[in-house]
Formats: sequence, C-alpha cells, structure tokens
Amino acid sequence: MRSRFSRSGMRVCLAAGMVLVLSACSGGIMDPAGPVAAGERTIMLDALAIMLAIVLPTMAATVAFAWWYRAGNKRATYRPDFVHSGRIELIVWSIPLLTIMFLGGVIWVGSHRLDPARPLESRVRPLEVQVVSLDWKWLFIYPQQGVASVNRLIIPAGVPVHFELTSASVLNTFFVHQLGSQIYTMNGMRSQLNLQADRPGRYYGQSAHFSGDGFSDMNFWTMAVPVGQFNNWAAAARGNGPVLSAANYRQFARQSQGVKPFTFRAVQPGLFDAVVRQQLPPAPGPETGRGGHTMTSPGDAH
Amino acid sequence: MSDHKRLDGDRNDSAPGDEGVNTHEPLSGVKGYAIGLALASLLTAAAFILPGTGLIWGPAIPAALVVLAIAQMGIHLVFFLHITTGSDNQNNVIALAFGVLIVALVVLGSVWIMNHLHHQLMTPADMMRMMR
Amino acid sequence: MFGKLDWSAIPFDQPIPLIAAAAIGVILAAVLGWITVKGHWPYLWNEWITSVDHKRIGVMYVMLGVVMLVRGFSDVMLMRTHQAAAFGASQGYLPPEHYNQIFSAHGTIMIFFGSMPFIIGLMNFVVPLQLGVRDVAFPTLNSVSFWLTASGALLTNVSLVIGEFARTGWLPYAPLSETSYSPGVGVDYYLWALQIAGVGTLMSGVNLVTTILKMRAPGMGYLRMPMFCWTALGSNMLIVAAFPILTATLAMLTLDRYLGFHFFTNEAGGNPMMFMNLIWAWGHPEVYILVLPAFGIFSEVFSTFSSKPLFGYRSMVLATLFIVVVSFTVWLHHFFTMGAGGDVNAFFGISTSVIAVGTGVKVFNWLFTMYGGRVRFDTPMLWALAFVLYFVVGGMTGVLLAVPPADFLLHNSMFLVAHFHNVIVGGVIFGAMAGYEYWFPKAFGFRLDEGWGKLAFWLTVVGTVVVFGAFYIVGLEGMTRRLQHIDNLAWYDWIMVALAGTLLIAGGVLAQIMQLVVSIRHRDRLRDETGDPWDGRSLEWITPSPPPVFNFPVLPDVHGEEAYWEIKQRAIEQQQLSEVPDYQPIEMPRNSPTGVITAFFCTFVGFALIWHIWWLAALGLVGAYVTFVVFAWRDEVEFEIPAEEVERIDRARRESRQVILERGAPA
Amino acid sequence: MSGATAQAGRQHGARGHDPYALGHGHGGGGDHEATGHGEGGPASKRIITGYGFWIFLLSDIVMFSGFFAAYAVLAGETAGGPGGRELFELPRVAIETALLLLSSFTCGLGSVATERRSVFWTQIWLLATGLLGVAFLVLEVQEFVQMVAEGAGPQRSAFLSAFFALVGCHGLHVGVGILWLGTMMAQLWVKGFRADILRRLLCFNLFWHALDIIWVALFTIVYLLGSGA
Ligand code: HEO
Ligand code: HEM
Ligand SMILES: [Cu+2]
Repeated sequence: MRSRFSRSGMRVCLAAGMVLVLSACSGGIMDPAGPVAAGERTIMLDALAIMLAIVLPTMAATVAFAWWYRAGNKRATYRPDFVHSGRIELIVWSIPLLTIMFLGGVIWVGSHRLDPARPLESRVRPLEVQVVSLDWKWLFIYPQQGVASVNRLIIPAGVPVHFELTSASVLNTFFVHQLGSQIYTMNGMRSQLNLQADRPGRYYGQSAHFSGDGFSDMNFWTMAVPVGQFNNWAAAARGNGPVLSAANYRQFARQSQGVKPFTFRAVQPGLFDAVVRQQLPPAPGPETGRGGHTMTSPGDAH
Repeated sequence: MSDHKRLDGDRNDSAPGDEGVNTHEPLSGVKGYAIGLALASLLTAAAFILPGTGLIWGPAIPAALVVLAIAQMGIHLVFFLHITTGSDNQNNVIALAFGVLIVALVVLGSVWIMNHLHHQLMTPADMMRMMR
Repeated sequence: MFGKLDWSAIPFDQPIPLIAAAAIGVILAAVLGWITVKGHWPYLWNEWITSVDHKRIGVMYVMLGVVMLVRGFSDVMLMRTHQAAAFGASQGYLPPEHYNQIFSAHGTIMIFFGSMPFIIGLMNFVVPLQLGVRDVAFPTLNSVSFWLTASGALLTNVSLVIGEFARTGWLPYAPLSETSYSPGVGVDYYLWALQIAGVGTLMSGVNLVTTILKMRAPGMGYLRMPMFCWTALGSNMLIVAAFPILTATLAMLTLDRYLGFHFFTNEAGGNPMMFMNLIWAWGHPEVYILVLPAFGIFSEVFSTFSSKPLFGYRSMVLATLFIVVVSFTVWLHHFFTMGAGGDVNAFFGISTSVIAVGTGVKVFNWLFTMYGGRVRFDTPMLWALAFVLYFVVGGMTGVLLAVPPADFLLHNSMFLVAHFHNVIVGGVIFGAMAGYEYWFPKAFGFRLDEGWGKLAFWLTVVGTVVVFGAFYIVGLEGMTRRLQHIDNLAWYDWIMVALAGTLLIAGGVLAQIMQLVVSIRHRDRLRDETGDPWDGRSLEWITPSPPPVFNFPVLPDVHGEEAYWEIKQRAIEQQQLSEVPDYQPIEMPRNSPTGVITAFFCTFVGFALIWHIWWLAALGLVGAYVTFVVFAWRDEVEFEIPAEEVERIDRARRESRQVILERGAPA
Repeated sequence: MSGATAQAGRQHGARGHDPYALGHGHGGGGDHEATGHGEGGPASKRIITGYGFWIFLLSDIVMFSGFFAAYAVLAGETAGGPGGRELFELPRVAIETALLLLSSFTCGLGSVATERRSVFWTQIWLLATGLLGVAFLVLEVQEFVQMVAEGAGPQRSAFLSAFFALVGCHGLHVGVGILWLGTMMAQLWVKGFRADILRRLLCFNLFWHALDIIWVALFTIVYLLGSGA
C-alpha cells in the first residue's frame, strides 16, 4: 500500500516514524490489536503522509521567502508588481484540489469499508454483545451466553464481535482504542459496531463522550482471551451473581460511580430491546442541581 | 458633493419592497397588488381544494402542493415585494438567492441526515413497523 | 417573589469561585470608585457608553474581548493545574461538578465573549475606514449589538457566584442538558446569555453586510475592496445565515426546559440527535465566522509588511466566497461517530476536506505576496508568519479528522482538542493579535512598544506549540477530552509538559499586558504623527490617528485597486497633496443611550428568566419596549459639524501628510 | 522605500492603479451610478435601510428553516398521541390563510397610499391590516386552546412540540408585527410622513409580506400535507 506513494515515501516513513516513536506501544490508537483499528490507523497515516508532502514544503517556503525577502537583504530583488500570475493561480488551485481528490477517494472507500455497522469478513460466527451505557458504568449483555458483565468486557480473541449499543440515559461513546471505531450510544437508538481482537490482551476502554459528573472514571478493561477461556468464563458466570431483571435494571440504572466489575448470572430475555424501545424508561438523572430541583422526573411521561 | 449626490433613490438601485425605479410599468401600484392578490387566491384555493377532488393522482398530491406553494411564494415576491430581475434589483435578488440556498441546505441536509440515522439506528420495533 | 433564587444559590461551600468573585468585586469597586472620585462618569457616559461611533464601539468590543480572553485563560490555568494533580489516586482539587463548569465556561467564554467580540470589534473599527465611509449602516443598532453582547458576557460571569454555569460542555448536547439530567440553573444561564448575545451578533452581522454592500466610497467597486472587507463580508454573511439557526436551536432547548416540550428529550418521541444536527449546522459555520476576518487581517499584514499588493487578489476573493458556501455543507463531520452510514459520512467527509482547497489557495497567495517583497518583521508580521506555520498544521489535522475512519479513532480525543486550538489560537487569536498591533496606532494615536510585543509573541507562540503539541500526542495515546480525573498514568508526562507550556502562555499574556502599560506610559515617544505608521495601502491610513468622528472630511474618490496607496504615490510623484477640497458641513448621528438601556433591561429579563422571577421578566420586557418607542420618537437624530470645523480638522491632517510627502518615503 | 515603489505607482498612475490586472482601472466616482454595481458612493438612506431590513428578514427566514427542519424530522413522532390528521381543521386554516392574504393586500394598498402621501388612506389601510392580523391571531389562539384542552398540548409528543413551536413562532411574529404597526400608526399620526417614518413603513411592509410568505410554507407543509392529503 505504501509503495504507491513512492514519491513521498521518505516522508511517509518520517511521519509514521515520528508518530510511532512518540507513542509506541502505549496502548493508544497507534497500537492496534484488531483489523478495524489497524485499518483505521493505516488510513490515518496514509492521509497524514499525503498531506505532509504538501504542508512541510509550504512551511519551508514560508520561512525561506520571509527570510530571503527580508527588507535588509540587498541581494533579493524587489518586485512590487509581481502580484498576479495566471500560471501560479492555476497551480495554487490545482495542488490542493488534486490532493483532496485523492483523499476524497480514500474517504469514500474508507467510509464504506470501515462503516461500523458493516460485518467483518470472517469464517467464524460473530459473538453477539449488547452494550448499555449507564450513569456511569457499562453493562455488557451476552445474549448467546445468557449472562451479563458490568464494567468489564470479555471477548474471545480471533472472533468477530457484533455489538449492539444503546444508552440508558444520556449520550456516551463506546471506545476501546486498540480495537478501533468508537460509536455513540443513545437512548432509544440502537447503534451497531463490529470489532475483533486479533490477539489476547488487556485493552483500555472508556466512554469518549462527556456524560456528566461520573464521566471521567467511566472506563473498563476489555479482556481478549482465547476462545476456550472465554467459554469457561461464560460457564462460570452462569454459576453465580445476581439476575438482571427489569426490576433490577431500574435499580441498577440509577446514577452511581466506581462500580466494581461483576457479572449477572442471567439476563431477562429481551431486556436490551426493552431499553432500546424505551419500554424500560430512561434512567433518572440527579435529584437537584444548584438553584434547581427536578421539575419532572423522566419516567413521568409514560 | 459626491456623497450628497443622490439622496432619493439611485437610478440603478432600489430598496427591496420599493417598486422599480422606472415605475411606470403596467403592473405597478394598486393594479399590481390586485393582480397579486388574485393570483395568490387562485393558487391558495387550488391548494386547498384540488387534493379533495380526486383530480390529482393520489401519490402526486404532495408534489402538487409543494409546487403550488413555491408558485405562490413567487407571486408574493414579485407582486407584493417587487422583487424582479431588473438591474436595480440585483443585490436584493442575490441576497434572496443566498438565503434560499442556506434554507435549502439546512432543511434538506437535516432531513437527509436524520433519515439515514433513523434508518441505521432503527430499533427492531421500528423495523417491524416499516415492514408492515 | 424571587423565584428559585435564595441563599443556597451562592456557592459558600466552594472557596475558589467565591474568592475569585470577591477579588473581581473588589477590583470592580475600586475602578468604579476611582471613576467616581475622578469625576469621569460624564465623559465615559457621553463619549463611550452612549457613543454610536463605529470606532468607539469597535474599541469597546475589543476591550470586552480582551478582558474575556483573560477570563477564559484563567479557566485554563485552573484546568491545567487541576488535571496535573488529578492522576491515579489523587482527585485533584476541583470536584467534577466544578471542573465540568470550568471547561464549559472556558469554551463558551472564549468563543462567544472572547474571540467573537474581538473579531467583531476589529471589523467595526476598520471596515468603514477601509471602505472610505463615515460610519456603519445603522450606528445606533451597532451600539445595541455591542451592549447586548456585553449583557450576555455579564450573565455568564454572574453565574460564577449566583448559581452555577452549565456543566455540559460548550455545546449543551441533549439529553444531558435537559432538565432531567441538568436540573440546575447552569444550562439556563448558558441559554439566556447566548440568546441575548446571539441577537446582538446577528444584528451586528446585518449591519456590516449592509455597510459593505451598500456604503462604499465613490469608485470603490467590489473588486477594489481591501481583502479584509471581503473576508468581513464573508464572515458577516455567515453570521446572518448561521446565527438564526443557533437562535432556533437554543429556543427549542429552552422550550424543552421551561415548558416541557419534547424536541430533544428521551421521552415522547423527542430526538436528541436533532440537537446535534442543528447545533452543528450553526457551529461549523461559526468557526469560519471567526477565522475569515483573521484571514483578512493577515492579508492586509502580509501585503503591508512585504511592501507589495496582495498576490492573487481575485483568487483570494473567490476562495473566500467558496469557503462561505462550502462551510454550510460540512457540519456532519462533528458526528461521524453517530453512525449515519457510509454514504452520509463519505459525503460530508469529502465536502469537509474540500474546504482545504480554498484555504490552501489563501496560504499560497500569502506566500507569493512575500515573494519579491521587502519583508519587515514588525510584530504584526511576526504573528502572521507564525500563523501560517502553525495554522497549516492545524488545518492538516482538521482534514485528517475529516477522514471518517481516522475520526473513528480520534473523535473527542485530546487530538481533537489540539486540532481546534491549533486553528483557533493559531488562526483567530494570532489574527486578533496581529490586528491589534497593526491598528492600535490608528485607534489611539500611538504605537505599541515593540520590545514587549515581541517578547509576548515568542512566549505565546512557543507556549502554544508546547501545549497543543503535547495534546496531539496524548490524543494519539488515547486520552479523551473533558477528564476531571485521569487514571491512566501513561499520559502523565505529557500533561506535565502541557502545564509547562501553559505557564509560558501565561508569561505571554503578562507580557502582552505589560506592553500596553509600557506603551501608555511612553505614549509621547511612541506617538504616530503621520497617521500612516506602517506605510499602509488602504484608506484607513489616509486619516489621522485617531481619526475624527466623521473619518473623512470628504469621501475619498477611489481610482484604483489600492485606494490609499494610489493616492499616496500620486502625491509623492507630483510632490504635492491633492487639491484642498470644498468642505461641506457633515451630518453625523447623535449619541444615544438606547443600546445600554436595552441591554440593561435584557440583562434583567435574562436573569429573571433564569431564576423564574416572572414579574421581573415582564417588567424588563415592558422596559425594553418603552425604550424602543422612546427611541423611535426622537426628533433629532443627527447633528451637524460645520464646514469650518471640518476644514480646521483636516488642515492638521494635511500638514502631517506634507511630512510624508517631503520624506518621500514614509518609514 | 524607494524608487521602485514609486515607479510602480507611476506606471499604473495613468490608467488607475490596477495591480491585479482586473482590467477595469478607469476609476472615478462618476462612471457608475449605484453602489450595488460598484462605484456610485454610498446608497441613499432609504435603500440602505430597506436592504438592511431585507437581510434581517432573510436571517429570520433561516431561523424558521430551523423550526421547519425540526418539524420535518419530528412530524412522525406522535408517541401514540394524536397526529395531524385528527387535529387539523382545514376550514379554519383556510380562513386564516384568507385573512393573512387579504392583510398582505391591504398592506400593499397602504404602501401605495404612502407613495401618494395620503395620511388618511395610509392609516385606514394600516388599520385594516392590523385588524385582519388580529383576526388571524384570534383564530390561531383558539386553535391552540382547543388542542391543549383536548390533551394535545405541546408536552404530549415531539410532533406536537414541533407543531406548536413552528406555528407559534409565526404567530409570535404576527403579534410583534401588530404591536409594531400600532406604534407606527401613532407615530404617523403625530409626526406625519417624515423621512424616517417612510423608511419604517417600508420595513414594515417587507416584514408583513414576509410573514405571509412564511405562512404559505406553513399551511402547505404543516396543515395540508399534515392532514394527510
Ligand atoms: C477557527 C476555528 C476552526 C477552523 C478554521 C477549523 C478548520 C477545519 N476543521 Fe475544525 N476548525 C476549527 C474549529 C474547530 N474544529 C473542530 C472540529 C473539527 C472536526 C470534528 C472532529 C471530531 O469531532 O471528531 C473536523 C473533522 C474538523 C475539520 C476541519 C477542517 C477540515 C478544517 C479546514 O478548514 C482546515 C483547512 C486548512 C488547511 C488544510 C491548511 C492549509 C492548506 C494547505 C497548506 C493546502 C494543502 C493542504 C491540503 C490539501 C490538505 N474540525 C472543533 C471542535 C468542536 C468541539 O467538538 O468541541 C472546533 C472548535
Ligand atoms: C491560549 C491558550 C488556551 C489553552 C491553553 C486552552 C486550553 C484548553 C483546555 C485544556 C481545554 C480542555 C480540554 C479538555 O476537554 O480536557 C480547552 C477546551 C476548549 N477550549 Fe481552550 N485553551 C486556550 C484558548 C482557547 C481559545 C482562544 C478558544 C476559543 C476561541 C478556546 C476554545 C476552547 C473550547 C471550545 C474548548 C472545549 C470546551 C469543551 O470541552 O466543552 N480555547 N482549552
Ligand atoms: Cu466543523
């Protein structure tokens, strides 16, 4: 892929190198652990390289022109009537235009290929996970396994995961940097996301959209484990922990922070759909703020 | 003095709403407003009555209504607001065109975006409803 | 009686805002006391507060902007120091409910009450001068606009002590901003402050568009307007077209909060996504409203300090209009991650990056303006050079964010924060600083001290590179914006670097203030006698510094693309000034307190609505209406300056011009 | 600075300074007449005022477009409550439309009377315009009250929120217009046809006609399409 830009190959390496050195293996987005994140990172670096090929010379020219044509330089020729040139005008428009045309191609293809709702190509049947963001914790429901996990996402490595996502209250963003593609979770909406972890590991995940007082610590570890281990975990989870019923859910959906990870032994079927369809009403917010009391509680409308 | 030159109306420029500077067109004054009123009434009546008559193919009615509305807005602009294509009116028309462009972008853009979002984020229940 | 307002509104439990407010209160009382003791009130009232002179209003706008930029920067100091202390087990010193107000207030204040007034102030001051006319189209309305903006700024700052500010971010995304999740008055403060200031901005936009399109000196065809007037036109067209969308959106949220409507709620079919859609349909054009005038300032600066006309003027005009139109087709790039699907994302991604074409054209033309010039490195030019170097990077990362798959990784990260500060600080703030340094002599009759100016420049530029460089990197490492507490220690080092950079910027801010103090003290030495300190090219430099109320004794007759340059060269060539004109009496609009009084009532209406004090709101509305009627009833709206007076003032100007002439080449 | 610059100035001096090769360096204030086309100096105050108000109206229309967009998106969100088909009464809307259209006409007659400088007829037509406007408002308020009484208030569903906001916003404009009109009639009474009052009359006419245009969009999109045509 890179060799296509051989003319700016140097700069590709430079740019990629720079960025990589700066953030090597930090667990950030430069250290992908799955096909989606890897594809996105490549696109990002490609785009960066293409643009640097124009931006760096522009910056160099700025310094060079300013310095050479400084008022004190006797050797520079003063040409006050050099103010218009049809040729330069044409060049000036076409350089960015051509760049953007190429970039536009990348955008078009990339947007479709890496559309979060698009299933990943794989021979393995995807694992289904239903994600609910709550104030301020994460609920991961495994409909195929019949269990649920709070504030910890366990997935089998090498298996595509199909997420369905919604929110119990306000907008949040589900984001595991090393897996790629963040997406909004919204009450009454069902977003879709397809990700895969290629290798086992522990990946940092968080809400990437501000959602109120408990937002900062609304993060979770994603554990990608070998398939066998995943199955063991699911079996163990079925063995203990509370049951997630509609009544429990209402309780659980109230605002709380710093909830330690735990699992639900069973989940009332259709719970996720009930949340999406707002049959389970949106979770309540805080009781008061400064200078105000809740006038209507969000459940009242129903 | 150049800046005191013309205090009452430029020959090549007119305020929006003012009748053209070369006023003595046939369609000016009371007559203009009367024609405007007649045409607008006609279009309004058509919009209210036609859909009930069965004269228009059902699914095409929204399109017909929208066209009637656009036509009537045009009538208002021309006969009540005196927006014309005359050279004295260029600035007014350009401003209007810019406004219409923005309105179109905002309304159509929003509808397009929200439709796609709705489609993509549809809940299973909605999907059932769509099928029906 | 007082609606929801009672003593619990005052945050006695939070020492920081209380102390800050007390300090501000003391300073304010001291200033007011000083004015009273010195007996300056009549002067202030007659010459400034009720002034309808576009130059005075422009200066007041800029002053408001500067004060609010400093205010917004104090928030930055809080955020940076807090975050540096809020890693792992440590919680820092600001609880979430306070920290969340701070970044929201920072964003809101910086955009609406820092940058906007600064930029609008410069346009107000400069545009009529550059067009060669005596004032804007609607001088009294101009004063109303200014005071409404000030009213919004006041409400925002009052929220510091009475109640709270929004804790939702600078754009109050629903449903977080709905009553269910934000029951306090914070969002209400936000709504009314912005609604009032927004109306002011909108009217200012109407005013300037009309001025530019309908009031130009004889001979000043469209393609003879200085570039700054073009970008001002573009910016104000955007204001006129975009701000009403903000008004509508905020009104909908207000209806939701006050009357239980369901536009954006989770219940009864409300659609929070619609809020994001509408707010960004305004929000994206807004960033070009800010940056276009800055582009204009740089165009003037590059040309003046390269001693050359602007290169590629026609392309520049085209690029400006191009940006104006295209900026209305890109707003979805702020929510690629909402999941609208490949087609929509691709369309908006591409249209976003297309803006880079228009901007790129501008950058290249600035470069070629320097090519073959005689570049002088005065402070405005330094800001301009730093701008190009800095802004192209910010623009590039913007285009990167416009690539949806890349945005899926970078959205809402510190990388995004770095992007927009990179373009806002590097574009808008650097532009505002360049304009400030460039037009200051024109406004006040003396130059600013170059030494302090350059120090401020270097500190600020290095500081911003450090801060936002660090943000880019932690962004790539996955750090999210708006974190009150950080439990990922990998980011620690870069947050400390950012803190160090912030201290550098703080030094820059101080140096900038010192520059003003030192320059005022040495104003006699720095006096600008000629009215043309930079060897300028457009009509503002033909007037004396500061210009008389009427700007031009006789409207200049424009004969070429660079109105003043051409007049100046002709005079130098013929070794004489143009003929003494036939002076006529000049009618100028009378000063009017309409603006302050309207704003006074609006502030009360806003405050009353925030606290549900309905009678006060009604009273305020009636007051505003009465003001309007009284204003409409005035009989004498103008006063006449006799021809002899005009002649006397212009004689002084002509004498100083003679100096330029004899020098043959002004400095 | 130097000879070279002066040189450049001199070169262009003869045919006007045209560094950008735009090709119309003839210059001079006298050639063209109107600001709009470039060179005639500031426009007259009437044109400036009218144009400024025109720009304001366009911005107002953009604001309406925000409400229209919201309505278009939320029109289907009845949350189990009543929809347009059940709620809208077209006969009333037809009367409202007729009233507003007629008021636009009387408003225009008023401007003709103003052009002829007839205070009497101007006042008469303004009064007629105002009364028609009031009648329109009365019908609209009646409709709102009736809907709220039926439990179809704006809190009922997102559709009704958008409906009340959009139609109400137009109604609010009509109300403000009537207030303005009353104030101006009083002014005209006291002060006669002063230049500034003539300008305000021009603006009022623009405003009133624009409201009628918005109403056309409103009755078509909200009422006719919404009542299931
Ligand atoms: C003044 C303010 C300003 C300016 C000028 C810009 C300019 C641009 N912005 Fe930025 N932005 C601004 C302010 C903001 N932007 C934001 C967010 C934002 C996002 C959303 C990211 C996200 O939320 O995930 C995108 C996609 C962009 C894209 C762009 C692009 C493509 C440009 C272009 O206009 C840049 C064009 C300039 C270029 C490219 C450099 C010069 C060109 C050359 C040298 C030619 C050659 C180059 C190429 C062909 C690439 N911006 C936000 C976030 C708000 C929030 O979420 O709170 C703000 C405030
Ligand atoms: C000059 C130095 C400045 C510094 C060091 C600075 C720093 C910051 C920081 C640290 C944040 C919070 C980042 C986070 O979310 O964690 C922030 C947010 C923001 N800043 Fe600045 N800023 C500066 C100037 C400006 C200016 C001039 C503007 C606008 C004109 C601006 C607009 C914003 C906005 C809109 C936000 C987002 C607020 C939000 O998240 O709701 N900043 N800034
Ligand atoms: Cu944007």
